[in-house]
Amino acid sequence: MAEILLPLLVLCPLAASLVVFISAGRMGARAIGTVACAGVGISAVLSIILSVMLLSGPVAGGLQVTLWPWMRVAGLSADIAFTLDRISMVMVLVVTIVGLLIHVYAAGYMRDDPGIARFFGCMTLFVAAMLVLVLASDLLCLFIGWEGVGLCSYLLIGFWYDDPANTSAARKAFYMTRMGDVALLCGLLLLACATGSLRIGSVLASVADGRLPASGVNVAAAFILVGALAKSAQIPFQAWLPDAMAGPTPTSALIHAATMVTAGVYLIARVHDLFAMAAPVMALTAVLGALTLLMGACTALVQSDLKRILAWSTISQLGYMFLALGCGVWQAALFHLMTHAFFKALLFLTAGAVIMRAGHEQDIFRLGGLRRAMPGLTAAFVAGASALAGLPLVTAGFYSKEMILSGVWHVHFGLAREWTLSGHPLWGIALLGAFLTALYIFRCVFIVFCGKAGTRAAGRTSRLMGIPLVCLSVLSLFGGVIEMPDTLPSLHLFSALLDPGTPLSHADEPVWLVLAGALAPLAGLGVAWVLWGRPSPVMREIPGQAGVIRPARTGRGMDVLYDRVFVQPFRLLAWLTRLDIPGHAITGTGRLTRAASAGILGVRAGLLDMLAMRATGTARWAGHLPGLFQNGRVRWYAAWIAGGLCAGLAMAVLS
Amino acid sequence: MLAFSFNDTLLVATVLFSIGLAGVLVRRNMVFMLMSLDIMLNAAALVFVGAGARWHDATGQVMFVLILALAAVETAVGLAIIVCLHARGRPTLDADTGNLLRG
Amino acid sequence: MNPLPVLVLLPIMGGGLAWGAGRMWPRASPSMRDASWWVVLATLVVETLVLAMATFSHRAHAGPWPGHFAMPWIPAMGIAVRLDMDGLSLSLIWLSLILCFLCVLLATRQATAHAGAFRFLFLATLTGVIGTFLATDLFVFFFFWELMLVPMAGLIAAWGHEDRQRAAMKFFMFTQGSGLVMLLSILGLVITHYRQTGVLTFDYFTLAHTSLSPTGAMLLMLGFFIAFAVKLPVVPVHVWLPDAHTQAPTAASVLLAGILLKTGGYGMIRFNVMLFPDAAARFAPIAMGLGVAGILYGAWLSSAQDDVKRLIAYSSISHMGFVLLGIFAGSRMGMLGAVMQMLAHGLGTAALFLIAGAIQDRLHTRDMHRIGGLWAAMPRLSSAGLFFAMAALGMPGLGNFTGEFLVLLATWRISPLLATLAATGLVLAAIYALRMVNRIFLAAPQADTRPVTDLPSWQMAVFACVMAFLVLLGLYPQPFMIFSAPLPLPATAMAGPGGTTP
Amino acid sequence: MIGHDIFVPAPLLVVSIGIMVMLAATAWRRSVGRGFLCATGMLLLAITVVGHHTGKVPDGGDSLFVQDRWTACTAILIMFSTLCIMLMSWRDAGVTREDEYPLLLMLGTLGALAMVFSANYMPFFLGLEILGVSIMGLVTFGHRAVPGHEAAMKYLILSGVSSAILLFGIGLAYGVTGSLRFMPPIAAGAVPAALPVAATIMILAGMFFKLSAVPFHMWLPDVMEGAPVPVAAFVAVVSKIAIFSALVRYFGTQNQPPFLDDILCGVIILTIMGGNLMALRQAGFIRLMAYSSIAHMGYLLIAFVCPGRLQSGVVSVYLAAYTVNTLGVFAAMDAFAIPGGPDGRVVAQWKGAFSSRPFLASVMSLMLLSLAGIPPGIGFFAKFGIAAAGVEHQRDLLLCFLIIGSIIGLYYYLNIVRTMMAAPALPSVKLNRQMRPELTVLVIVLSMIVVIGGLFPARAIHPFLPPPVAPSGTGDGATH
Repeated sequence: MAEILLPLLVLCPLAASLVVFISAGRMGARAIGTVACAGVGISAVLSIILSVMLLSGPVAGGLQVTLWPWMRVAGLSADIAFTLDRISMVMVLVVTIVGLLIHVYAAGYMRDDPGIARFFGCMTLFVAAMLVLVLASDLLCLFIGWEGVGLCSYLLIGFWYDDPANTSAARKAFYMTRMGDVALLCGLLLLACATGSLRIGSVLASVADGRLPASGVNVAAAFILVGALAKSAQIPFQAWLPDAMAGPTPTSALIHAATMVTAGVYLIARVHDLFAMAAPVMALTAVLGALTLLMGACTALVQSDLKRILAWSTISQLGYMFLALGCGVWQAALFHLMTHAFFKALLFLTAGAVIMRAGHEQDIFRLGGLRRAMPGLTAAFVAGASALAGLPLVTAGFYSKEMILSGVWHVHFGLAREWTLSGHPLWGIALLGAFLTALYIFRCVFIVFCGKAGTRAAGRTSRLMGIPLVCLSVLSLFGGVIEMPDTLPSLHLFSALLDPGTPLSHADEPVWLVLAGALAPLAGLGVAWVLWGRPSPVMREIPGQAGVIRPARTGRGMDVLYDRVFVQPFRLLAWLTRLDIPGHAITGTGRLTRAASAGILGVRAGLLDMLAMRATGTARWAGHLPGLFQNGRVRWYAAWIAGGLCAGLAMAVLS
Repeated sequence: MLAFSFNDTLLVATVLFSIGLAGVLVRRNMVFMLMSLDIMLNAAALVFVGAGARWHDATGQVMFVLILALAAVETAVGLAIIVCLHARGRPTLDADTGNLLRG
Repeated sequence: MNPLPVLVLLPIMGGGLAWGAGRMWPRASPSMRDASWWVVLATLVVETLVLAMATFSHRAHAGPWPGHFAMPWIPAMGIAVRLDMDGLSLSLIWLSLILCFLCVLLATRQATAHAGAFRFLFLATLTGVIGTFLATDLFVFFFFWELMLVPMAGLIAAWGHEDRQRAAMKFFMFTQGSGLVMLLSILGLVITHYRQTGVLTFDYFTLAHTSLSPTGAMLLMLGFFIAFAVKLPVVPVHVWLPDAHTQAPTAASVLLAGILLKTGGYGMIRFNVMLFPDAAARFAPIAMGLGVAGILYGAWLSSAQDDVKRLIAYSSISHMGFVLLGIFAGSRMGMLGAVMQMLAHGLGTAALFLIAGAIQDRLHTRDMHRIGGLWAAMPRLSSAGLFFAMAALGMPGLGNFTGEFLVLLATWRISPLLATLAATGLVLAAIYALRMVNRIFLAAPQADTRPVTDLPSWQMAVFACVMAFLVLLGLYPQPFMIFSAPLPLPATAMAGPGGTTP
Repeated sequence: MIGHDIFVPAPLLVVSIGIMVMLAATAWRRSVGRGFLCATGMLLLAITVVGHHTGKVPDGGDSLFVQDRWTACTAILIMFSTLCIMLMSWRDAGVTREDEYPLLLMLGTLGALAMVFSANYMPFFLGLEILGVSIMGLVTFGHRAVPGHEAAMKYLILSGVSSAILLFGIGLAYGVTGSLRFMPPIAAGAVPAALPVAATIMILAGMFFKLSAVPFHMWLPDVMEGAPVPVAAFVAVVSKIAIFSALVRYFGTQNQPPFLDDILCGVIILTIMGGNLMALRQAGFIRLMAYSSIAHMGYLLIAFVCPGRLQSGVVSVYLAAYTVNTLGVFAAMDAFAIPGGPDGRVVAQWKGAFSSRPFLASVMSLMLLSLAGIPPGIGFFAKFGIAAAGVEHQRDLLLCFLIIGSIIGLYYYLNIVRTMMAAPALPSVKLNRQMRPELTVLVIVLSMIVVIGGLFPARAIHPFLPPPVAPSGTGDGATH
């Protein structure tokens, strides 16, 4: 039974995509919407059925289906094979359910766009590719999904191709993810050379029994890490995600929040045994995750575009997941991935609705005071924001973040013989990140929804777009209960589901740890209220120029205090993030290669001209060669004959 | 027995030959070139006569007569061509002027 | 009746008929297909039937490989028309036939002047190519190798675009000159064999086990390598390719890119690696270095082009770099990767050239600045172009990726550094492919473009078949790999070193 | 020394009798047509009797003439070429009403045949001179008077000088060996060693002048440009075949004397490079063909310096290929000439020939491709043979120059094909004037030979595969 359902799971969105592409002009917008939602809907239902079968069936193993042998050559055996075990079940559920909701929303959002057929074709193709990525039990088959999602993200970011900025953003996204893909490919090559086959099970088994030397393991893990970093827009490769906001909002929600960017996290979670044996790479992952977390939060703090704030917040939340992976608590990372998918999708969809209603205005300073105009959207946005900030007890975000914080606290990296890096400094950064997250998301909430009225809001959000928002709000608020920290009633449903073997409960966890985790978001909320929320806010940023703050009004005590405590560091922070060292580095290298290629082409052209010039030179010289030899004078010819004779005689007689 | 050995005739013939060759190279007048051509042919004939004498063989003499005949043919055809050139608009006898065929 | 000589001679005879028909019934009206077109189509159909017969008939005969045919030609010099067919030559002939069908169906509009002569030269090239793939007598191979160039140069010189004369001349001089170097190698091999065994013969199998001194073997191998390197093309001697491809008419550039480049690869497999195995092994590092250089140089220059056809031409230099890498990687996997890459590249690049030709027919320009976005005006053509651009950049699940992955894996075994460098070539491939897509398909349409008609539905169906074939090649390559693997030299007649399979 | 029953090969006899008859007829009444008819009939008769001879074959080996398969092959080639040239010059010779033209042609052929059959210096030298003088006469024919005479004058003086050198060499050889046998002089007895060497060098110089090897090639372009097209073909083909066959006869099939080795290599390299480089810059079609024939002589000499199993077959194929190709080119050029219009002697006039005169253009390109050594034509197999002979002797230096030369050759041959393919200068109205019937037949026959020779060279080799047996019959000759 499962052998049929599993491939069907992937085939439905693929078939929907083909139908939509081939129909191109002939189907109406509504029909296209329904076909797409149907495709993804069927796969959602199938995934639920399969999950139930998996949970009720034998615990270990999971459903294994080999479709056909792909490459069977001496030295490599790779085939198209899907497995549904606990990790991929979680991902499949997230992808299909969130995907379905986003498709329903998009059916309403994109109804009047002429290119809707191309849009839904790419979206369903993306879901199919993501499912292939998640279900693949062969790393090479995973690579098909990996590049497939990259292609769909390129097509969707550059969806409105009239504006060259969109297409260049799409190309930039594809180039960066492609660099990561090449690194991942090199990792696969290394593993294939060492182990002969790319089945995940056999790779991990042969790595475990030492077929790969330690250095080999580190290099392979490093390659895979680089691939994941590029896909999830972490530190060196983060420039493409903010530009990716050029695509339609449902795309940003599905691809650049919920599913594609988390593919890197899923991959590392899938091969965590390999990473566990590569300690330095784990440490690197953790440090990079922490740095990205901090950098993402700070940059989001000074953004003025609503969707860019959410993009930077995605980068910072991914930083959390990488931090968790680095510290070995991959279950926490996956749990945070799930909850993040819910509330981030919610935030993006609501933002999309808000922007659509406010006449496509994306600058938060020009929106202002929409609380009264769209109460429903405000409620959804606040729900999402609180889940993102991780307000204690009431939101899912709190539980997943708490799980990560406790995991980070208990980790010890045995890097070199005597030098061990303990988890505490990373925990500190994570906590600061939580505070900053609350700060920037509530800044956005207060500026957009509270305060004096900005642009006039028109029209109503259609019912079709409303339903997904409601579902996502419920999920992001109550989705977290299935995994409680120990101090609260220790409920570990999720981690038990994921990995029944290793219990995650730390009995000796100090109580203040959970309290700190709960207080940080609240503190962030308070400070945000002080700075932006209350009627006479301290921070009055000039609309249009992000991060430029008007000087404090009068020298009165409280304002001077606030100014020195909050405004100065904020201004410093704004200046710092504008530096954007990695971004400049990447544009610098781009400019460098262009200059180099122009230089080399110039040299090549110069060479060719010089060659041509010399050729004409010799041609001219050869031109009057006949004058020298063939000048038509008989005596000259006779002289040549005599000369030839004498030369011959000389050579013969003398030699 | 023989007053001159083969080498001496060879020496004279070579000198004669180089005189003829020099004549062809130096003189510009076509008639003189024909004359020096004749000298070269006679030098060759002299070698044959000397060789014939050395080998006491009549072939040398036969070849000499043959070469005389050839020289006569050369000169006759040469003069005929010079006359035609003169008739067809190339008055001077200079070998180097009015070259149409070159390059 | 042995199918092999029929395979070789049928196209040129069909070509002659087409020329006659072209002169007898010149084109009645521009839209209606003229008589010579139908003759060409008939020839190709019959040729496919004969090839199918050759593929599936297992007749017992003397030859070591499935297909065999021998007829004395010049007994004085020990030359006989020996034609042998194994999996590799069979698959490449199938590729040639498919591409010819594509040309006949899709690229027929601009061959108006002297259509009969155009089709004669077109089929003559096919004869030359099939002869090259089948000949196992070194003289006959050299004969077809040189014969193949004349009609192709004629096609470029007579029906090409603005700068066709110079391009045809450069193409002819490069290939012909390197052919002469190969001639010396062939003769060197034959004469050394004659000195050792007293038998003057040009037969490939008997020559395969002349025992040569290391330097002798290397020299002869280099002679062959130069000729095939010019044809493949390998970087330093690739100068003729961009001009030839840009100036050739669509059908000719499809033939040139699709098949003629493969004769270089086929030659290297058959006459470098299988004839001089140890010399090839010693030469492998340099060859693989050249391969990687080709990949990077081709991709890099391709991303700096403004002319569509020139861009595609440079991209095929990059792809052929992978083939060179695979052939000299020394393992069976590398060889299979190279063969798969040749098949996939043949289909992909031929389709890209057809699309570029279609654009040039409609907009009379190849300059990407003046073409502008076509998605709005021609969605079908643009989607086909997008698909084949994806194939060109090596999207997994399509044919190119299978070839490239196997080649990279085989290279990784030899030297990880080379493989990583080659892999970075994939990033450059993405750059030129997407740059092309974003300049001529997904871009703002040019202001002044006149109304242009999209691909008719039957042409789109043909493109769809090619797409399906590429996906099949990408996702289920196993039967193709088994089918087109080059058979090792026959063990029986082989006293010398065995084939390449470790 | 001369036996009583004279041994004379039959063709020589037939041709001389024919010439006598023509001379007598001229005395009676002048008629060009009759001259051509008589000449053609005589040539056909000569070709049929080429194998026979009169008188008893002298065994002592000191006869004037020799008869074997090599002489048969070259004689047939010479007579076939003369027939073609007669066919070519049929129409315009009739116009000028000079019936000396066929007579001089026959005399030239007689001289060439004498050189081919000679085994003694005397008939060789006589043949050389008869050929020379008849060429001087032929060159002045045609409507371009002044250049014709200038060419004749140049040829006269230069061939005079070279004959003098040749005679001096023969004299020395006679002085050293005491006999006029047609073979390199070997020092016998008390003779200073330098003499036979000098003799051989001077004889070789005389021969190379006639073969137009580079240091002595200056006369060929001027003479061919001055002469009318058929005569240029005659000079380029018949005289070359005759002198080359004498050269092969002279040195026999064993290796050349050692001191000659580097001289020969030097000459060959100079000839190949000189011929090809000079041909690059030519605008005149005939001058270009002159230089290309110099280059081809260079390639032929490569085979000459590599005696061995392959040599005899290769040399005869190359000679046949060169003859047919050159005759084809000149025939097409002659057919292209329109009385009063462009006369096809300048390459520029051939611009756009593919559209204005497609048949002629395709024949010309076939001939040029075959000259360049490209498959469909017989030239391909000829060049292949040369390379095979070269490789057999590991003459690497010569082979490199063979390759460089043929690449350069490729360029200027294809340049002509390129100009023919270009758009025609004048509007491409198809000039459908009726081409002279006999020329059409000739051109078609020559193209058939080229293509069939190219596809089935075995046919071309087999009958013409006479091992050039050394005059004394001592040389082992080719094995089969």
